[in-house]
Amino acid sequence: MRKCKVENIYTLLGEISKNAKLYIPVDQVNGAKFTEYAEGLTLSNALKTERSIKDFFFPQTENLVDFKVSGKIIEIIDNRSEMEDFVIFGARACDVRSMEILDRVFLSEPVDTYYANRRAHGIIISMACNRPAETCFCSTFGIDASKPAGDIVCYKGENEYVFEGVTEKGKNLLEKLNAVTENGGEDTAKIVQTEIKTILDKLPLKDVKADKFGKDKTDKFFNAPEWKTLSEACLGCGTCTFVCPTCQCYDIKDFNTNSGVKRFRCWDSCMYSDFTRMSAGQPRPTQLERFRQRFMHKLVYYPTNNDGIFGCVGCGRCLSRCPISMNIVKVMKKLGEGDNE
Amino acid sequence: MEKNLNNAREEIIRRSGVNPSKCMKCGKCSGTCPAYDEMEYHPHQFVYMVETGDIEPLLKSQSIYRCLSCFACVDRCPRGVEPAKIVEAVRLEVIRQQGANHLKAEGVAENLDEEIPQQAIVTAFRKYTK
Amino acid sequence: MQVNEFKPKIVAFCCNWCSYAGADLAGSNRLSYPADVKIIRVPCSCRVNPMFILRAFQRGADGVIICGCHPGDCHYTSGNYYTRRRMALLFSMLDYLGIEKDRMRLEWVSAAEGAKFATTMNEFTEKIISLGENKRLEDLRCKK
Amino acid sequence: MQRIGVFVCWCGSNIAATVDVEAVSQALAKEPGVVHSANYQYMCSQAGQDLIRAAIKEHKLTGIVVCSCSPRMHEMTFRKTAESAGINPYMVEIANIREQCSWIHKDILTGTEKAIVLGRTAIAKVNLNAPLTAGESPVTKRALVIGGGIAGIQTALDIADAGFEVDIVEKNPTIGGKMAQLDKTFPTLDCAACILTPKMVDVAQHEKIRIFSYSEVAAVKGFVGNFDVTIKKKARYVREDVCTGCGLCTEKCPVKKVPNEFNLGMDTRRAIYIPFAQAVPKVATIDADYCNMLKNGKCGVCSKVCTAKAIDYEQKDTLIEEKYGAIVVATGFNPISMEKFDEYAYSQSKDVVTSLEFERIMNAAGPTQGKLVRPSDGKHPHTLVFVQCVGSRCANCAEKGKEYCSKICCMYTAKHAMLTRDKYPDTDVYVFYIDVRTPGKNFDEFYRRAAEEYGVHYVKGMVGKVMPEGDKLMVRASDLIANKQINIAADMVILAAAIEPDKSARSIATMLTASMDTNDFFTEAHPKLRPVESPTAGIFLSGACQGPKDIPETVAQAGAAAAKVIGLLAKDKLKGNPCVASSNELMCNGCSSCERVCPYGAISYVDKEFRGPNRTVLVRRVAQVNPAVCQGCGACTVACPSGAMDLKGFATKQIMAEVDAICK
Amino acid sequence: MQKITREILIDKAAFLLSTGVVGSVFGWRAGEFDYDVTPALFTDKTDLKNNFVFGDFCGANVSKYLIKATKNAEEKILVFLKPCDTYSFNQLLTEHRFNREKVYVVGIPCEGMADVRKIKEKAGEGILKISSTEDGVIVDTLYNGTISLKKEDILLERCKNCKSKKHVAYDELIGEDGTVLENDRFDEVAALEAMSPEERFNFWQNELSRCIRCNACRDVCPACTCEKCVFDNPESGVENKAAYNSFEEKMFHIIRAFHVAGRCTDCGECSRVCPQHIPLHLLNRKFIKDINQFYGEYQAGEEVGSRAPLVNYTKEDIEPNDAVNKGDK
Repeated sequence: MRKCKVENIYTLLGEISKNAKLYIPVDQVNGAKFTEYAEGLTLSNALKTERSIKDFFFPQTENLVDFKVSGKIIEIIDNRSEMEDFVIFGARACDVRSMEILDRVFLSEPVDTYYANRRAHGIIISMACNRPAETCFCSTFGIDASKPAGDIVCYKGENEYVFEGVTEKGKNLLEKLNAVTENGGEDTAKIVQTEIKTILDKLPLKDVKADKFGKDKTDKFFNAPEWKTLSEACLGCGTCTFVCPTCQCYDIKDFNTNSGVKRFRCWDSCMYSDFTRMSAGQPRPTQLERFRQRFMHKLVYYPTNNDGIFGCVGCGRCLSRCPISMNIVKVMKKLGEGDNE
Repeated sequence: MEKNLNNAREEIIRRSGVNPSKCMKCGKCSGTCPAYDEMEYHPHQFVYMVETGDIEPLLKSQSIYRCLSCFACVDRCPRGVEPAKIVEAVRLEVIRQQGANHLKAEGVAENLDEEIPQQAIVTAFRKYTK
Repeated sequence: MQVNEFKPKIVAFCCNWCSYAGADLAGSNRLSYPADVKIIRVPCSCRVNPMFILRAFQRGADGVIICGCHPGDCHYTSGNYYTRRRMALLFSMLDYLGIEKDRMRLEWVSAAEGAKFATTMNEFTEKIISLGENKRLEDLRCKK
Repeated sequence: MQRIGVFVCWCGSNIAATVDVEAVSQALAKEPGVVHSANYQYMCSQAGQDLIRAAIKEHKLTGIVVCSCSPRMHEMTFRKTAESAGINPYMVEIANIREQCSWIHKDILTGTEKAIVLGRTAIAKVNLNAPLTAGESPVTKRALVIGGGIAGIQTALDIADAGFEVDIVEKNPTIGGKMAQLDKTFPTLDCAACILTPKMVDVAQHEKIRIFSYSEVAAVKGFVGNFDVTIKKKARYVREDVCTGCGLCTEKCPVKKVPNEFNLGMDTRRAIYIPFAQAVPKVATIDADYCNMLKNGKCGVCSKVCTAKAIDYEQKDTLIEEKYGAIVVATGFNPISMEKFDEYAYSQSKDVVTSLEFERIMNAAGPTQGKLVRPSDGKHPHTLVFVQCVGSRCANCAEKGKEYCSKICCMYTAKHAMLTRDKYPDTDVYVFYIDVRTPGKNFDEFYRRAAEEYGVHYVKGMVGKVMPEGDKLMVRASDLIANKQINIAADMVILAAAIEPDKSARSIATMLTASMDTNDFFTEAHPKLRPVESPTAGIFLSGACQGPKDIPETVAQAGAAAAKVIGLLAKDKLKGNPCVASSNELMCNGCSSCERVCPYGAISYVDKEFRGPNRTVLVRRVAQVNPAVCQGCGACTVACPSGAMDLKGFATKQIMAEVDAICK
Repeated sequence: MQKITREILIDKAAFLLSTGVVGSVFGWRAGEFDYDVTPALFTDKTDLKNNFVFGDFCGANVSKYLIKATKNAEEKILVFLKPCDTYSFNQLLTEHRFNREKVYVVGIPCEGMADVRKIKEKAGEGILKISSTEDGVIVDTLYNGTISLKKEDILLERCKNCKSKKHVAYDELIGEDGTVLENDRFDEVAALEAMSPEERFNFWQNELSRCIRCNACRDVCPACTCEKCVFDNPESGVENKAAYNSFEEKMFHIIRAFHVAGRCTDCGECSRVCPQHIPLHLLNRKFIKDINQFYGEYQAGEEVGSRAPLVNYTKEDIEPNDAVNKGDK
C-alpha cells in the first residue's frame, strides 16, 4: 500500500492529470459531478455523484458512424477518434461493481467496441464509503462499501489517503505516483474499514434481502398480484433508468442532416411506452409490464443469465430521484413479504 | 410664445387625461350645459380649441370660472370625451401660471351669500385653490 | 467580390391568400429583394407551427419571417389572430432564452402590398446579415 | 418512393433570361425521387402540357414538379394536365421560379441557384404528397329561412321561384317583421303595407314555401347540404288548419287590457288576437299569459263563438325535425331600449317616443288611426323635436348605446319630419343632428326637400336634456353653428333610437356555429367579396342581422343570399376542398383545443371505442373533422399539442421537408 | 385553523368507503423513510389505516392520476386535493380528460410542502427520521445528530410562492377555504428578463445542458396528457429520445412549454421532479407572465371550461414584434 498526506492530495491529482485526463467529484450547483481536473478544483465530500461512472464508458448519446449519400453511392464514415487514457478518481463501491455488470453485457460476444475501447483506456480509482447514506443498500448485493473493487482502491483516513493497486493497470499507475506517495497506510485502511462497518450496521436498509430473488425465479414473481399496486403510481419517466449505474439499454437513431446521415445511439428506457418497438414491434402494452420488466430484469433475468449476479448494486440513486418515490427496495420488500412459493 | 402654448396644449391634455380627438362634434355637452349662457366659450368649444391648440383665448376667458363642474357633459358625452375635465385642466393652467390661490378659507365668510348651495362652496374651493 | 461574404438563409412562410400574392406582386412589379429569402406557401399564417420555425433554425436558417393577411383580413376570418398570439409568445420565449429576437419576425402583407413585401424582405435580410450567422439555435450536425 | 418528373418552364424569356433553365433541370434530375427532368419554352401551352402527359406515360411518373410561374397562376392548369394523364391532381407541386426568382433577380448565377433551391423544395414536398380526393356529400334541396321579415320573405320568394322548397321560421304569430309596422317608406313615400302585404300573400300562397309562424329554431346539427334542424312550434291554442281568421273570437274575448305589442304597447288587444289585419297566416293566437281559460280554466268564450271549432286549449309545443341544404339567417333588428337615456325623459313622459312608436302613431292602422296626437293627452302637438343618434355612435357607453351608426335614422327622421309638416302645416318641427348621412339613390334630395320645401328646422347639435314641465317638454340643446344654446318648449320629442340585432340572434349563431361580431351582428365570410355568406359553409345572411340596413339594401341582400342558396341547392353533390384537416384518432385525446380555434365549427367530438392493451376496450373522446365544412386553414393543427391534427396537402411532414430543403 | 392529520383523512376516507359514496381512495402511501411518499390508490380499509399518510412530503399533485384511475372505475374515487391540485383538476376537466361524476373531491388545506432535497442540503446524508413540528421539522441523522429546521427554509420551491390557498373545485372541504394569494412568483422571471441576452443565453445553456431527457417533467405534468407526445412519435418529425446537442435540449423544452402555454396552472411539479434540478417552471412562468401582460390575467384551471389564451384572441392583441421589444427603449 501507498499513502499520501491529506494536504498533498492535490499534488497527487495533479501528477495523475499530467499523463491522462482525470475526473474527480466536484460540488456543482446541484450536487456532485465528475469534473475534469484542473488546478483549484476541490474534491467533493458528497457520498455519491449525481450520476454514476457509467457515463464515462457508455455515454447517453454517441455518434457511431456517419453515412454520406451522393447519388446512388453510400459512403460509410467511421469517425471514431483515437481514445485518450483517462482516470476516474473517487468511484464508490457500488459504481465500481456496476462496471462488472456492464462488462458482462458489452464485453461478451459480440463485443461492443465503443464500450471496450473506453474500458481499455479508463482507470478507476475507487474510494471506500466513509459516510454511507440512508438510501444505501449495497450490502444486499454482497458489496462491501468498506472495501470497494477498482483498479486502485483508496481509503481516506483522518490524515492520509491510502492507495492499494488492485489490477495491473492500477498498479502501474500507482507506481508512477511513487514520487508523491510513500509506502504504508495499512493501519489507516484498517481503521477506516472498521469505522465504515460500524456505520453500515446502523443503516436503515441493512436488512433488505435479495435472497428470495435471483436465478430462475421468473415463474415465482412474474404474475405476482403486487405488481399492480407497485406500478400504479409510476409515471413512466426514465429517471430511474438514467441515474442507474447498471441500466444499459440503448436505442440507435439515424439523423438525417440533409447532406448525410448521422447514426447515433442513445440510452433507452424500459419505462418508455415505445421501448422494444424497434425489434419486435410489440412494446409492452401498459406501465405495469414495463415496470415489472425493469425490476424483473435487475432481480431475476440478469442473475439467470449471469451466474446469479444481480443487476442492481444498491447505490440508492433511484430511491432519491424517483418523482413518486417508488423504487427497487419497495419492490423487493413488497414482493418478498408473502411467501410466494 | 408659440412653443409655450404648444406646451400648454400638451400639458392640458396630459393633466385632464382627455383625448380631444375622440370628439365627434355633436354638441351634446353644450346642449346640456346649465352654465351655457354664462360662458363665452362653451364645453364643445373647449374641446375643439384644445384640440386645435387655440389655448390662449381660453386662458383669458372668464368661462373657466363659470363652469359649475356639474359633470353633466361628462355624463352625457356619447364618445366619453369628458369636457369638464378639459375645462378643469385649462383652469388649472391659469392658476399654475398665476401661482397663487384665489380663495382662502378665511375669505369665505365675506363672500358668502345665504342662498349659495353647499356644493358651490366645495366647487369653488376646487376651482380657486390648488 | 468578397470570398467570405455571409449569405444568410432566410425562410419566409407566406399565407396563400395575401402574402404569397403580395410576393407575386413584388415579382410582377420587378421589385427586387435578396435571393437569400425563400418562400414556403401555407394556406394561412396560422398553419405555421412553432416547430417549423425551430426546425428551420436547426437546419441552418439564420432568420425566419412569417407573413400573413392584415388583422381583420384573414381569408379564414380569424387565423392570423391566432398566429399573432402564438408568435408573440414564441418570440418572447426565444428572446427569454437569449436567442436574438430579431431573427424572427411576423409581418402583415396584403396581396396589394408588393412593395411592402420587397422592402420588408430587404430590411429583414439586412438585419440578419448584421446579426451574422445563427449560433444560438444551431444544430452542428446540419452544418457542412 | 415516388417517381417524380420535373418540368422547367422558360416562360419565353421571362424565366430563361435570368435563370439557366437547362442547368436547373439538370441539377434537379439528381434529386431523390426524380426520374425525369425536362425544360420547355411554355409549359402551360398545349404543347407543353402534351410534353408532361407524354412523360407521365413514358416514365410512369407518380409526382410532378413544374418550375414555372406562381401557382396562383397555373397550378390548376397543371393539375388538370396531370389528371388527364391519369395521376392524381394533388400530386403536382409548383416551384415559383418566375415571380419569386427570375423577375426579381438580375444575376443569372443567383437566379439559377435560387431556382434550383425552389425546385428542390417542391421535390421534397412532392416526395411526401399523397393522392387526395375531394369528399362528396349529397345536398338536401330545401332551404330554411330564419325570420319572416322583409329580408326573410324576399329570400324565401327568390329561392322558391327558382324551384326549391323553402321553410320560413318566424317567432311571432305572423310574418312581416318590422316593415309591417311602418307607415311610409323613404325616399319614395309609398306605403309600406302596400308593397309588403302582397309579398306576404305571395309567400302564403307559394306552393314551395311553408311558414312555421309562432315557431323557433330549437337545434341545428349537420353541415352544409345536410343540416338537421329541430323547429319548435309553440302552442297557439288555435288550430291553424281550421281557423279562418274571421276574428270573431278577438272581438268577444273578455280580456281586453293586454298591451298590444304590434303598436308597441300604445293600445291594447285581447288575450286571443290576430296581430294586424293583413297578418299571414291569418290565424288567431291565444296569449297564454293573459287567457283566463288557460290560467284558471274559467272562460272558454272564444271556443264557444268559434264556428270553425278551431280553439284547442290542450295544444302543446311541438317539435318538428326537418332536413335542409342551406340556412338563411334573417333575424333582423330591434330599436334599443331607451331606459338608460334618462336625459331625454323617455320614461318620465309619454310624449317622448321612439321613432318606431311615432311610426305607429302616423300609421292609419295604428293606435290613433293615423292622427298625430300626443300620447299623454290626445291633444294635437304643435312643436315636435326629433333627436338623432340616440344610442348610436356611442364610443364608451357600451352598456348604454352602440358604437356604430344605425344608418337608417337620418332618412326616416327626414321622412317623419316631412310627413308631419305635410299633414299638419301648423307644426314646428326641429331635427337635432350631429351629421346628416344620406348616401343612397335620391336620399340627399329627399333630405333637402324636407329642409327646403317642408320647412323642417335642421339644427346641428345634440339635445342635451329634455325636462317635462307642465304639459310641455323643455328641450335644451346647443346650436353649434349659431353658437347659441336654445331652449324649446316642445309638445312631443321623438328619439331616433339606435338599432341592434334581435336578441334571439346570439343563440341562433351558437346553434349554427356562425360567428358574430362584438355587437352580435353576424360576421360575413368576407367583408367585400362574400357579404351575404357566413364563414360557416351553408349559412347565409340576409338583412339587418348582418348590419344596419334600409329596405332597398335589405331586399338586395336578400336576393343575393337567395342566389347563393340557389347556387348551392342546384348542385346534386358538394365537392369539398380535399386539402382539409383530419384528426388521427389514435393520438387525439379530445382536449377541445382544435374545436375552439376552428372558425367553421367543422370539428366535433365522438366517444369512440379503442382496443386497449391486454384485450381491454377503452372509450375515448376524439375529434372528428367534417371535410365538407373544413376550409383548410390549419389553425387546428397548431392548436393540437399532440400533432393528432394534420392538414392534407400541407402536412407537417411536408412543410418540414420544405424547410429542410431550403436550409440544406 | 384545524390542523389536518392523517387520522382525520383516514376517518373521512373510511367513512366514505363504508357508506358506499366512493369505492376507492386516491392518496399517499408511506414509504421506507419519512419522506418517500408515493401516490396510491386504496381500496381496503386496513391498508388505508396502516399505510395512508399525510404530511409534509405529500407534495405530489395527484390530479393527473385521475385520468387513468377513472377509466375503468365503476364506483366513485375519493381524492384529496390541495388547493394547487384543484387548479390542475379543473384544467383536466376543461380538457375533458376524465368524468367529473366519477370523482369525489375532498379539498384539504395546505400550508406548504417540504422539499427533502433542501433538508438533505442542510442536514447532510444519512437521514434516519424526520418528524414534523409546529413550525418545521426535526431531523435525526447518522452523522450530524439531531437537527431542527424551520419550515420556511425547507419549503418546496413552488410552495415558497404559493399562488392560492383557495380550492377551485371540491365536493367537500375539510377545514376552512383559503384565498388567492398575492405572490412574487414572477420575480425570478423578471430577474432573467432584466439580464442581457448573452447572460440569459448562458443561463439557459447551462441549465438545459444538464437535461437527461428522462421525461419526468413531461410525465408528471398535468397539462401533458397527450395520448402520444410529439417527442415520442416517430411520425411527428421532431421525435427525439435523448438530446444529442444543445439544440435538441432547447427544442424539447421550448416546445413542451409552448404546448402547455395557457394550460399550465403553475403547479410546479416539473421543477419538483427534475432529477437534474433544472428550474423548468421558469419557462412556464414566462409564458404565464407574458399572457397576463399581453392578454389580461388568466389563471388556467380557475374555472372549468374557460377559454385558454392561445385558443382565443382579440382584434387588438399586441404584435409579436412589439411583444419582444417591450423592454427596449
